[in-house]
Amino acid sequence: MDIHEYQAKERFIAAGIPVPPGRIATTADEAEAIARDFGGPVMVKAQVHSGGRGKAGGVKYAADAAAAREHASRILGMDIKGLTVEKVLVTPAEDIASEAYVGVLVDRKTQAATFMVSAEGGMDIEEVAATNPDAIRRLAVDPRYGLLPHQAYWLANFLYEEPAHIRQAASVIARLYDSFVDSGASMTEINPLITTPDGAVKAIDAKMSIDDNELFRRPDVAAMRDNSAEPASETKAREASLSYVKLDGSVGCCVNGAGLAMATMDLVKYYGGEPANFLDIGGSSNPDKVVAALEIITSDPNVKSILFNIFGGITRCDDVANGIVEATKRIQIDVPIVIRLTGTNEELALEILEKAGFSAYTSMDAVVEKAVQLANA
Amino acid sequence: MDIHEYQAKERFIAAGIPVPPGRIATTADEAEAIARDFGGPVMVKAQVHSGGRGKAGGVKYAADAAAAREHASRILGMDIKGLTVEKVLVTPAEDIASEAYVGVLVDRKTQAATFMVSAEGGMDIEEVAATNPDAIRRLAVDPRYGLLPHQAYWLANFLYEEPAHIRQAASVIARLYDSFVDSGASMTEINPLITTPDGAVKAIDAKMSIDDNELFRRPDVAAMRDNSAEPASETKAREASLSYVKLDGSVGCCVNGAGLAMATMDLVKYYGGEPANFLDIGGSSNPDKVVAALEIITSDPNVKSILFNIFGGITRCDDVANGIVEATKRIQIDVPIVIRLTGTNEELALEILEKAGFSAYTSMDAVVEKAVQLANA
Amino acid sequence: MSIFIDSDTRLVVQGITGRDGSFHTRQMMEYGTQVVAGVTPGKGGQTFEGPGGRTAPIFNSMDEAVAETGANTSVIYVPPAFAADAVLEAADSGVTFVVAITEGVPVLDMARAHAFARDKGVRVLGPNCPGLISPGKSKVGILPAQIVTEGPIGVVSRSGTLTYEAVFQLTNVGLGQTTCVGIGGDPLIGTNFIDCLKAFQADPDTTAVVMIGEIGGTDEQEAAAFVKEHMTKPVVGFIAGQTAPPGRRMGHAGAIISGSAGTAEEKMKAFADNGIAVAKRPADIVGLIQDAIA
Amino acid sequence: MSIFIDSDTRLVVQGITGRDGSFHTRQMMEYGTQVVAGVTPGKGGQTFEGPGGRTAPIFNSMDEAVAETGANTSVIYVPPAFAADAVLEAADSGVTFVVAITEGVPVLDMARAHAFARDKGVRVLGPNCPGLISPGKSKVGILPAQIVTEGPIGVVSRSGTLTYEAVFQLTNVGLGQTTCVGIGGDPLIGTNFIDCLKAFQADPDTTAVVMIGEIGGTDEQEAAAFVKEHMTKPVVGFIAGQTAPPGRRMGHAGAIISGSAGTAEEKMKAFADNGIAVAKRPADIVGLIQDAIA
Repeated sequence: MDIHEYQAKERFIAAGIPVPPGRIATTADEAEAIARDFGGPVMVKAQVHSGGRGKAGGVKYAADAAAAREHASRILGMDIKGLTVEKVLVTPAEDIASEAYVGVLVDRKTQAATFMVSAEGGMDIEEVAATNPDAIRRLAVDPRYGLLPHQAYWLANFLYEEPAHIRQAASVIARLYDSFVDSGASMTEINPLITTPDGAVKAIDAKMSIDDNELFRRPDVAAMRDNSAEPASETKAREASLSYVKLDGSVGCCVNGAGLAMATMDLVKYYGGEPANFLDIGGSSNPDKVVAALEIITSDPNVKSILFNIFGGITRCDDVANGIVEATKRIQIDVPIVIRLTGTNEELALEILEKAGFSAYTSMDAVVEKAVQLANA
Repeated sequence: MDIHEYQAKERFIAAGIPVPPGRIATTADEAEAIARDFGGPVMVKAQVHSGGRGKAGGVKYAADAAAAREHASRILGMDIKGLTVEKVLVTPAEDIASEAYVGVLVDRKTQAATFMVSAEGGMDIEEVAATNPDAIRRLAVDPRYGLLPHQAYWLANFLYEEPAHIRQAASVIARLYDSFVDSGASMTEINPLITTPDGAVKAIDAKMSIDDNELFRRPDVAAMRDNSAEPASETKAREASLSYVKLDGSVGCCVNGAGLAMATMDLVKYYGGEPANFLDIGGSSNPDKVVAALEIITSDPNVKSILFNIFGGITRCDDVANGIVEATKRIQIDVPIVIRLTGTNEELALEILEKAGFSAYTSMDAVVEKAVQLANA
Repeated sequence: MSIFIDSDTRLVVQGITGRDGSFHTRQMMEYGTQVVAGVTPGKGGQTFEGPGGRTAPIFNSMDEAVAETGANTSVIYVPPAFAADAVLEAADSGVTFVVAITEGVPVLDMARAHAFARDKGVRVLGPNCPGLISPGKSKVGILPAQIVTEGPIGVVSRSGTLTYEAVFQLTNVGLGQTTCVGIGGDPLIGTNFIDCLKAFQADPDTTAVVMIGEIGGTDEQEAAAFVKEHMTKPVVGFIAGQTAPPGRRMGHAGAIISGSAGTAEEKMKAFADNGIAVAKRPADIVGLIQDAIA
Repeated sequence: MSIFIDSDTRLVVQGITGRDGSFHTRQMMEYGTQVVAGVTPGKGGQTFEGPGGRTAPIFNSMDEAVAETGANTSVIYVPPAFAADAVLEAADSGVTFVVAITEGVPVLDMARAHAFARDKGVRVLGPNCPGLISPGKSKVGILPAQIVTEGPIGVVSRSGTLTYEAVFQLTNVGLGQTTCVGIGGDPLIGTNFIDCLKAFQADPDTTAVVMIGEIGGTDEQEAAAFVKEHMTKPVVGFIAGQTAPPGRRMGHAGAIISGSAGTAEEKMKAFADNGIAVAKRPADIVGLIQDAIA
């Protein structure tokens, strides 16, 4: 789960990381009032779960309150990569002497929370990694010991020359690790971490993604979820415990298992179609889940055909068949459905479907080819 | 630093360990009022830093408030192993179905916080270890991982048969470890951990010693120090950063280094004397420390002679000599002082002492023999 | 032969009385796996009743289960909040192989549990994996037994149902398997492709290997380099997620493209560059394997 | 020869600019120890000016100090609040031997630091120890150099000044030392009696060993058993604290009698039972050593 910049900053402040003050506005009036309170020039920053806010015009410098109002009125309601901006963060504009990058993420290779720091801040770290890998220092945090003080210092020492900067940055790094762990994060970054002309070190941007698996025991973090920051269909899928990602194609996909779901999308493409979504109904086979899945898929107006690809293991084919039949009773489905079922209770499922007037395939290639053909018709 | 039972219980309660309620009384009136508040029978327990309170008559069952008053009036002011009882804890008497022992201490051999648990509660664990070692289960907590849930369960499983008891005890054990670490303790124990007839598991006694080296960063724990619970001379020594333990003999000892100080005491005994104290003035050689040391030693009326044994290393002999001369100016010393100084700046020291009318030895045996002779004269 | 499990596997089921645990214990018993014990705290002393009169004693702790039954392998079906603790307990109990089926385990919990298992020299498979099956010998986990058959092919995969698909197609043409291993879709897993490839290379009965990867991370690239350097047996590869958009998590916590290295394209290129035959779709795997062992 | 340090020891001083650190660095330089670097965060780039024109570069971190100077040993004089962190940093830096002089380090901090050093394969001496000296070769710590001289006796002790006493008496009768080691008075120490005895037994130049123990714990008993089982060289022992009352801490955090095992009597008995000649008072050590090597 992604959280907004302002929410990540709240986590940072709680961990003792120096962050300039900031307040959230949902209207231009509010933005103006906040800017007036702060007094000097401010930044007006769109709060959306998307990179590239700056390039999209979602981050603006405002010399005074009137300018803040103007920028806010333009940014609020703006569409950034399909997401509507509902909130802006208004925060005093800082004098910047230098910009660095500090990030932590759970790294597959080291099997640990791993820091990346670079004196080349303000840029995409992936780009730095690609063009100038020596500009990045990495450290895997041994989960048995946590981040040790000398390690924080070692990272900070890579960013700055000045002892006072190094000391402050080491403290930021240690606290960022605490915040990462306390938040149940999978990724967090400060980009940029700035120095000001008077020698202070501050985090002026903040990003954090939470490990969804941590939410059950962190109600305060879970409460940060902003449903307006994702398509309604994804909210609905999440609430039904479905893994769903909306895409732009016309073939709706309903599959059990993430790998098989991806392979199914790929096969749609292979046969000349475009998948409308990724959707994994998961291992268990509650018919209600199938109903929810069909509701979500059919609410996408681009969908021209729907394909089921179920390999029964834990998932029982008859449950899926019952779900399909149930869904077609409850909701109006105007597009053709093609079904492939194999594995556990396959015969039972075919019987149920046949009774309800559906026919079913047993080969994955055949069903995908058919679904593409129907969508492209 | 030892803390009182009621203070250890406060730490336990903060960690979530079930402890019956209790309040502190410093007068019999207060004890009676508290017992009346609780309503039923209570225990009246002397709060002193000493084992064997029970045997000394410092722990009593009171059937009602009047009995509580009576017991409190007898216990308050009582002398237990040289310590005067200033406070009693009044706490409801519990129905006890079984008694177990749970303790943690820093163990030299495993180099880790180490649990000892036994279903034979209410006894001295050293005695259980000596007579029935199989009745104790031990677990060294790997400092890299802390106490793991299954380890707490494993310990609890050794104490009880009933799943509900095991579950509660595992929770107590996990919380006791947290309390141990959070308090900077070197030892803590619950003896006994009881079960009640209705199936609850509770800590009805509590002991905790704090690692003195942790106090600088735990002001809340440091504030638990009770100066009335130790001889005034030891408080004074601590405040002067001297290691001092009062003993019963007549030869006052002032030594640099703990090992040499013990060896000096042993040599006093070897030559037929009895040491009046252990006193280590430590590595640094501030003359003020020597003055404080002499003040403490001479305040003991048993002291008949004073012996200095200084092996100069970091300690500079001239500093010690200056301290001795300074002290004899500031305070009236009625007993003879014999001095052995060797090592760093020895010549300088001998000069200073000679000028002030002292003579000094260079052999440890000679000085000890002389001090004993003077004390026994 | 086979890898990781065989007919000497003596299994203890952690969470044996739960919904999933009891269901799959029955399935494993049915297949012939030696399920020697179950663990559910508070239910020690009870007996698990399996199909065909098979039973297994239930213990309060792994410690007791291993001491009493000589179990050497455990499988974990406990809920996500307790799964990492179950791995720690298993790694501390004396078993040498731990299969963690549970999905949804907090990743930082697993970082710690994996470190502990490494310290103890215990192999962990998963979490969030379907387990493994050595056809005709033993099945540990949730892989459907009816789709496998004995034979010379090793299968290793990050995905569950996609593995079934591939194995099913192999079985349909008579290509049986030594062992089918699902290594799991989480970012931090205990046994990776290379561990499995190494084991398959060392297993005399395995003649060729199917490796099924997906987007996210660079495990497949490292596995490809390993294949080139250390494997003499042919390997056929498939990667799921060619159409996945970057930055979005595709079901598995590990299946997210961040940076160009994690794309299907890069992984397929790494396969091809290192002598691994690349299947464009699952249906191509069988043909490529047949070519390889022809 | 000698143990743990010799003329190849390349020392970095952690906390070199502090009061104790700078004083003892001068002493060590004077004795001829190769002090190749110092570390004080924030003072990197400065130079430590020692006696006789000797200097050492100062670095911000151990990492840099070791990389730049090839140091293989460190000594720690930083205040107690930071000493365990200094051990962690040293153990992570590439040196193989860390001598922690600092007294007053929280014990649980050291439990963690010792575990880390073990994981890294780094030997720690101390904390709360006077360090060690190999006469004529190198001195690391605070032992006064003027009381030692080269010769065949190994000395190991839990105490500081008591060691000086014993060493001084040996030197006075012309019995020089290979190495004098103070292992420290804390409950959790990195190098214990047995580690030192093992090293002395292996050192061809050491012909006899003096072991000075004190009340508390059972390290002396275990050392005695080790002597009986593994040592061919004679060992003379002394125990301080025969008159110490039980339950009271005698200065050293480790010097507290809890239970009968920790008493001086028990320890002296263990010595005698295992073939260690027991000195009743420090002055007896010399005679016993002379008898042993006669």
